[in-house]
Amino acid sequence: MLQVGLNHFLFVSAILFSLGLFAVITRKNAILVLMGVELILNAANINFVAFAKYGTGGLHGQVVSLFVIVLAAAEAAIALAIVLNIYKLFTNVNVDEIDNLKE
Amino acid sequence: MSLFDIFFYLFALLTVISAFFVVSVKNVVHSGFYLLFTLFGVAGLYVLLGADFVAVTQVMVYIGGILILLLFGVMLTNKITNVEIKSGATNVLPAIVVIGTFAGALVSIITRTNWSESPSPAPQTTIGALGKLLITDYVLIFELLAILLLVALIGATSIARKKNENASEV
Amino acid sequence: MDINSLIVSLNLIKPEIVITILLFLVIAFDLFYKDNAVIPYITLIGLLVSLVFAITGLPFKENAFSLTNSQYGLLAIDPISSFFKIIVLLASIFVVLFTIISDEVENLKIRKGEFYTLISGMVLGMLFLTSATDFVMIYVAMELLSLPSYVLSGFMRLRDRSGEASLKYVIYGSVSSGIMLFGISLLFGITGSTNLFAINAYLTNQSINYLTLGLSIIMIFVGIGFKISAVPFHFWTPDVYEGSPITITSFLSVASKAAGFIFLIRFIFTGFTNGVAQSGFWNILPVFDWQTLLIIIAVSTMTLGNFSALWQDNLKRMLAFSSIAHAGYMLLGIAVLSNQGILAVMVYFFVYLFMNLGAFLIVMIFADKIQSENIDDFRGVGLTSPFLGFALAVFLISLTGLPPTAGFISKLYLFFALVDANLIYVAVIALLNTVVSLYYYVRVLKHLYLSKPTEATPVIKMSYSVNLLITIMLIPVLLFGIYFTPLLDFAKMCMSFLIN
Amino acid sequence: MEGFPILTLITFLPVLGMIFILLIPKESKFQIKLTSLVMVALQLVLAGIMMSQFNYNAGGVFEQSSFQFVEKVKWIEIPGVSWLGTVKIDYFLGVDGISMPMVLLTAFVSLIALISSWKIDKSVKGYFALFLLLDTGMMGVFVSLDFFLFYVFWELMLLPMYFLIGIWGGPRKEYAAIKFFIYTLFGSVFMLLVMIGLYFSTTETLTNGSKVFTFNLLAMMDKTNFTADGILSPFNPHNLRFIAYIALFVGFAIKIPMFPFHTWLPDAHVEAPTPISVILAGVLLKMGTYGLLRISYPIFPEITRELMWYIALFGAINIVYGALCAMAQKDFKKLIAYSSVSHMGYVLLGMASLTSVGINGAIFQMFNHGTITAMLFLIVGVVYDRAHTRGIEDFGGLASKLPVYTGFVTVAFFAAIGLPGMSGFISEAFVFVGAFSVPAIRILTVVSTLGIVLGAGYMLWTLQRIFFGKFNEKWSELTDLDTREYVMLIPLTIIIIFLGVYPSAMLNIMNTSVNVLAKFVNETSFLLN
Amino acid sequence: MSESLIVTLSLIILFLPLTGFTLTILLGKKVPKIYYTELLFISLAMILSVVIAFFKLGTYADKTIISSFNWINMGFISQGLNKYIELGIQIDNLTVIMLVMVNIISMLVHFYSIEYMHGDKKYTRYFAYLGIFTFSMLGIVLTHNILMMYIFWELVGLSSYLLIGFWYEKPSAADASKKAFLVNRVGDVGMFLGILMLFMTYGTFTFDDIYHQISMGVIPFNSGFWLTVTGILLFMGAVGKSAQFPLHVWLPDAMEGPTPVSALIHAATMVAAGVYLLIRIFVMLTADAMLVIAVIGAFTSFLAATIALTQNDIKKVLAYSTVSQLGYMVMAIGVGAYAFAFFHLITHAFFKACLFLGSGSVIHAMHHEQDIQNMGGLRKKLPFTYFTFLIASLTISGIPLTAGFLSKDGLLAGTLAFGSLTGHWLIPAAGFGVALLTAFYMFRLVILTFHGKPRDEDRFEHAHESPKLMVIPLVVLAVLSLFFWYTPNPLGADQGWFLSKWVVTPQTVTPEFTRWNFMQLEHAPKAGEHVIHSNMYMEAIHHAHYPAMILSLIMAGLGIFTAFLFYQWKKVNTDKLAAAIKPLYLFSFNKWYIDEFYNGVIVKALLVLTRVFAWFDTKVVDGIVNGVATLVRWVSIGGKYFDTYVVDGFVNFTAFISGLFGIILRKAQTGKVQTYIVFVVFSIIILLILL
Repeated sequence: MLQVGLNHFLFVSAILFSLGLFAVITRKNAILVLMGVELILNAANINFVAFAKYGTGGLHGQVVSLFVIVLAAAEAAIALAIVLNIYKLFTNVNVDEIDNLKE
Repeated sequence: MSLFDIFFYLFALLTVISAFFVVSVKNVVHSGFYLLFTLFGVAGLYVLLGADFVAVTQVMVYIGGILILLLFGVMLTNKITNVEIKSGATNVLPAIVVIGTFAGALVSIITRTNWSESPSPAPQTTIGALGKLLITDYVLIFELLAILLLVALIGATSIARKKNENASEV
Repeated sequence: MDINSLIVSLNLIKPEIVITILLFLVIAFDLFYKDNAVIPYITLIGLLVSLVFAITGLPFKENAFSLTNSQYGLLAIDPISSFFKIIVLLASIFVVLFTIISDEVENLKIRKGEFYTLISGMVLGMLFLTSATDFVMIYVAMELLSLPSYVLSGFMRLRDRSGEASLKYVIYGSVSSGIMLFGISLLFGITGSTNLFAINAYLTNQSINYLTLGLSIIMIFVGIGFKISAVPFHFWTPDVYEGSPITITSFLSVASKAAGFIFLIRFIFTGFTNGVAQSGFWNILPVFDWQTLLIIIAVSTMTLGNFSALWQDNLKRMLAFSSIAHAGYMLLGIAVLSNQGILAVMVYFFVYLFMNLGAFLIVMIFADKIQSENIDDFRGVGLTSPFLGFALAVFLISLTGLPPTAGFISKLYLFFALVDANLIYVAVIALLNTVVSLYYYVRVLKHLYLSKPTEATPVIKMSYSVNLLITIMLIPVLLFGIYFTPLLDFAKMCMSFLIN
Repeated sequence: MEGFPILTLITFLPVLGMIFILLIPKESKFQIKLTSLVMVALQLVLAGIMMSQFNYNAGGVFEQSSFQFVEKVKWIEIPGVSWLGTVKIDYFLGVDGISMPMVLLTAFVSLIALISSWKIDKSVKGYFALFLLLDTGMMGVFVSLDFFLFYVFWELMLLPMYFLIGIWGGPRKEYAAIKFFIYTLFGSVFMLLVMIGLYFSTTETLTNGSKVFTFNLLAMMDKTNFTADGILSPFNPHNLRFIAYIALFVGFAIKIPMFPFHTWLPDAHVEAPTPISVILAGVLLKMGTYGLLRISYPIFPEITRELMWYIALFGAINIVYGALCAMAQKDFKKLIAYSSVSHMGYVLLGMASLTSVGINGAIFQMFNHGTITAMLFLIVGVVYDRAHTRGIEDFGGLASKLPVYTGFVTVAFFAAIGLPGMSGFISEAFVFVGAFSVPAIRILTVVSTLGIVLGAGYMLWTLQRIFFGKFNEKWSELTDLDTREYVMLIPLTIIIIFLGVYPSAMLNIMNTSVNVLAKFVNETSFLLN
Repeated sequence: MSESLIVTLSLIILFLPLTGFTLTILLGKKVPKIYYTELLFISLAMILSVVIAFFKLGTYADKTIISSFNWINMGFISQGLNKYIELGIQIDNLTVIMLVMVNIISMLVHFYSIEYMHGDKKYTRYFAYLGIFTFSMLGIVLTHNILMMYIFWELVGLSSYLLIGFWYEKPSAADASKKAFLVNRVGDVGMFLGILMLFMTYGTFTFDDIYHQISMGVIPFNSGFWLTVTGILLFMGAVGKSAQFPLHVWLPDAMEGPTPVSALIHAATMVAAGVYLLIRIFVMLTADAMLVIAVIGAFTSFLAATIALTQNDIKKVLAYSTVSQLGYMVMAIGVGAYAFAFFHLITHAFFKACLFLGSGSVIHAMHHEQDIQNMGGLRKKLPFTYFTFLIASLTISGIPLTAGFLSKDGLLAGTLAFGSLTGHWLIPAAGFGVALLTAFYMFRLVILTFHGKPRDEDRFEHAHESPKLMVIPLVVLAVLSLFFWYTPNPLGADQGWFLSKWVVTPQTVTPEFTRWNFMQLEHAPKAGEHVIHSNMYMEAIHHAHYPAMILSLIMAGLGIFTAFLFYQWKKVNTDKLAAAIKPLYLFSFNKWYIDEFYNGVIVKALLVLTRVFAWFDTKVVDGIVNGVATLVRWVSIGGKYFDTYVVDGFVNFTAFISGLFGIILRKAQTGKVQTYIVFVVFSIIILLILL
């Protein structure tokens, strides 16, 4: 059981994913929400790399994770820009308070 | 329990615990720092998985880029004088219920699954192979990413720049 | 992958290359050329050229950028992808034209270059998405599509609603894509590949864990559902549609959705189908119950879309819900899991392109003039501006699906497929939904015509070119309602990839 | 006349007029009205020509060769592939004895309604354009022999009707218009489903011998054309024909309007402007029953027979219930509207008998109700134009002030009561004779005769309250009929009385076809047990 | 004169009044004198009908001339044969006699009306209505099939409606016309159902065909019971039109119409149409049906006679008398006295028309005063009127030398025979009782109106004999009420031409087991022989003849005597008598009572509850009609609410639910993106569970 295998990595990634999701859902600050997103992406990445090692996928998994890291950066940049814009408009970045658009 | 296992548990604990703090501490800046440890732990896991190049990229891009970006974001969205860079929580109860269920399902499914495993270990160094893959099989995506980054750059500047445009905008 | 096959592959993606060049041209013009008024026209030309290539590319039926030791690659250039490319490009062309007309974006003179750069980026992402057969490609293309759209939805950056829309969009979008990515990683773990063909081969031959596969598919579906705004992944849609500039809203409602749909079709057909029966029905691998999932999603999507639209006072928001409902109808076409169903989706999309964009265009013109999107402010506009009113009426009737408009034909083919597949009860639900939808579409007509125009009701006169544009959009809606042979022939031809 | 596309002409003439109208500037109101008038009048002339050329001995109903003025050209043809059969839709028009009276009725009532529209002053251009479009839709429904075409025309009417009620209607016009629209659309979506189901169950043999799915109504009536496994094919042991029949029936029943789907009618009538009420009651309601005869009966004969008791039951309910509701009304127009419900019940009852006499009576009643109710609504319009109220209690003793008007009212009312010598009597008598001769629905027929008394009750009571008794001085300014109103009412009166005295003029047209239909429904054994 | 000429002339007679009507109604406004054409046409029709009658009765007395054509093709009935509805006329002796009768009275009324209606603003329209009425009535007379009879049946209903409501400004007139039409409709529905039964069984409407088939043994549902039902259903038409209990209530009210109209329609012709119908269908009536008819007829005549006793409105008395006499005729049909029923129909037409026109003359003279209590002594002022009125009264009372004596006597003999043969003695008892009452109330009327001292001096002073145009018809009618037109023997009509040659009782065609046994023939009729009834019946009639004559004479005499005793010689104080038998009196005097009842004084109504008849008449009979109307109104109001709240409500409820659904959905759209994501994750779980 303690012998580390694929499942252990997947277990870590699952927890990371859940925590990321938790952050996205619960944190008010938009930047913390973004951090949650990063956690989710990292969880996925762990999976890819783990499967690359233990599974039949080979290096392709690592390639994917590389791409994901780059995409995460781009996404973070755009998201941050938007958050800054929000800050300019609303003088706060609390996601739950920005709900003018609704029924 | 081999050294590999010990390191795994080390990095795993580091990752999970700091991630837990990321989502739970009030202070946004503290969260950022905990995120640093999480990312670092993940990088460690990469190394354990034989993905040295990915680990390096993780450290450079994530820690060196994204995290800094996020911290800048924290600074910029709070007045400097504002000491309380804190963030409350919302939706906690539904989140615990929903995500608890979800995580349970995830974990149980993952552990029960018979993954397609192959005994062959990964090659010792991956940089060469990776590089080859990037410019052969994935060359299109590679180029596409370049364009994506360019577009993202333009997009980000477009939305975040200070300069005021035409006043007629509503 | 050697250089020869690379050149062959590049030859196959001419439309995408044209868009890439366009992207750089726009950036260059923006940087070095003072008068950025030409940029829209450059974009138009680029899109048109790309459209021409897309049309000439219709006969292609090949894999491009194949992986080493594999006949399959990142892209599959086939007629159906060309069809959706044409849809995307047509939509883009129209949206660019709208933007030229629109006061909203036109006022932001200085940022015109950025706008068109981002549009071009989106188009590029969509084009790649139409033919992507590898999850890596899919994911990257989707991000390429999403990132500019986040920015564009917040392009009116000094407007609260626009900013809010972009924030919601970006959070929702990145979470969705994160979940999807996690799903992809699980699928990768199960099958050891990100390529759809390889996944198919693996699923055909190996036994797999049903639950894990289901989980990964559902998680991937979150990403797709986000793009096509299918219930329950639609929540962003009304808020973002309402907040975004109307041109972007219309673009998202058609082009972005089209990209999502072709991805879904490919995912199911390439990944989970083992050939097509003579009757046109797909031999779905028994690893996952696609039909149930899709029917549940489709039915809830259209029902929710329609019922939510009932009480909307904001026209844009109403059209947002209406587009959700239409996504539901189209999902039904896929849920049939047969060639007939896909044909119906294609016909539907082609018609939807015109009628939905048309409706958005008129609403945009009205909203520009009235300075409101609230339905109550539209009282009697149909009477003071007869042509625009008439056009909106036709588009809305077509959206309802009444003959003799093309909207009827598209629904007709959908029901053909459903009845052919014996999904009668689904057809009944869909039809009842149509009745519900009538109510809110007609509600617009009611305000347009049945209410007396007040003093404040403007008389809107547009230039001939705008009227021409409207007419161009009206013609297919009316013509295909009466004589739909060409439309069907075209769609059927594009279906040929599924036959072999 | 061979080869002359008279049906196309009669159907699309109004559209042509609409195009002309759209080209006329909206200030030229008179020209617009004149154009419409000419078009609709031409339509009536064409209908007259058709009648003069009509072969009374050709049956029609299920065989193309005995339809008349047939036009059949390819409309849509999409060659098939392995998984998708050839899609072929014909532009297929034709009339037989069942549709010919309806064509006449449509042309005639349209003209009357157009004359009645002469006083419309608000958005003249839009009104007449929509009116003509509506006309085309109505005519198209009656001459189409292809289900697809039928459906297109059927839906084509909805929108003009919606606007005509909604823009030119009364105070609650919006409510009434949307109610009408939703109700009818609700019905027609079921029809659409049945249409598609039938399409996938019926094949037609092309000249080259290949079999393709078809929308051809006549092909659907031939048992040999059904596929082995179509969901609406009688050969399929799990077929859904029964459900399909119900669905189709609901679609038509809403239009009729049959209890309990009738509540849109009073609202629509009350709010609609007079000419539109005339069209609505005169022509639109007939589409429901026409559809039953044209589509439900010959395509689903076995279920028709199975359900005939229920059809008769609803007919009887309509008759009695409509009459009772009419009696309680205080609004003149609403009363007439409910009387329509009652009168359409006779049509249902007659149809349910499945006998030649009953169906003859039903079709004749459709025609007669068209003319009589048109007249009744015109009458309401006349008094409403002058007094701007329709409350029955508001009037009294008008007979002495408006003698000629009262005369016409009396004629119309007695026609509605079914007084011999007027057309309504013949059709009602036929309906009763037909229905009574069928043992299964005899009791219902006896119950329905209650309608005779009740009908007389509310009509005469109304007559008394409005026209008899002490003259209400409030209305001393009212004037008697003007020329335009004479022009509308006199032709109607003449037709009503002429057909009452010489009903064969109409009955002979339909007789052969009805015989064929009745025989077809009774003898075609679709039930394969 | 050939048969075809007779047919042609009959058609001309039929359409002359219609032409008059059309011309008058269309041109009435432009040419006020147009009504002369109507007068001209009706006179022409009268002359022609006399001519026809002369030739028909003289030359073709034994022949029935039928001429018909196919009117409507009804489509297949069976075996793929097209069925046609025929229209046609049937000219037999009854027809021509009726033609003459209708035309004569119609013409007289036309002329009478010239003066009577003088000055009315709807003068021309009045004549037009008379024209359409005459046309319709002639249609009933001439038809050879039951459907056509129904058609004209309804048309006379229409004319009656128009004429009763002629003075529609009077709410009472408008009410009465409506009531008449509706009550008639009720009867007509029964008749219509009967027609449906006939058509269903025989596939034809033509009398001869139907009777032929019945004689072949074809009967509805192969059951004698249903043949009876058919007969009774058809009889319902007669109940309505001939104002039989329980549908008699419209006729007294119908007196709101102009008096000449009452004479023509509500006394002489239209109301007799019911009897005419019974005569036409006589041969298919079963024993049971006949018994029902007889009982209803007898009861009606008694009921009406008792009411007539106390009425003070001259027209009301006559109206109830009409009801009573119609009951006689119906009763006569019921007991099988076919010939006498018809005979009485004809004689009644003349004398009742005479009475009505006479009353019209009185009313005219008295300036529209109708209450006999305000009259008296008019004999001197109105000699001609008095004289003719007296003759007619004698006729109705059944005094020898009048035609009424002949017909009534025969009729009563029939009932007596019937009673003796079947044991239903109540029927003759009612018949003779009514004879007594009739004589009494008629002479009460005569005495109160013409004899004694004037009670309203003022009006009396101004009263004067009516103009010639009004008096001459009276005289003509009075003369026509005398015996010599029908038979040379003033004491028995049996041997007269009317009964022996013209009116011949036809042989019933009903299956034997449904007949009275006394109607069973002993032998088959030979050609040309009029075998009416069995010997048993003939004997019974024969035996009944003299007792009936004597008894009826006694009754009539007693009645007249009593009337004189009461009113002329005032030997009995009528007031005291009325007080003495107050319950019975009030009973009869119910008119008052209705008004009070409707004014809400139900308590008073309860006080006289014991008076069964009045109660029965006003509350049950009339009350049923009114009550049914009320009930119907309640039901219809209920229907309206049902419609508004339930049916419509259901639809609106559906809409409401849809709306609610929409609102719930809106709740989910919170605007908070994080909530959205919760939903997303939640749905993933749900989908996972579902799959």
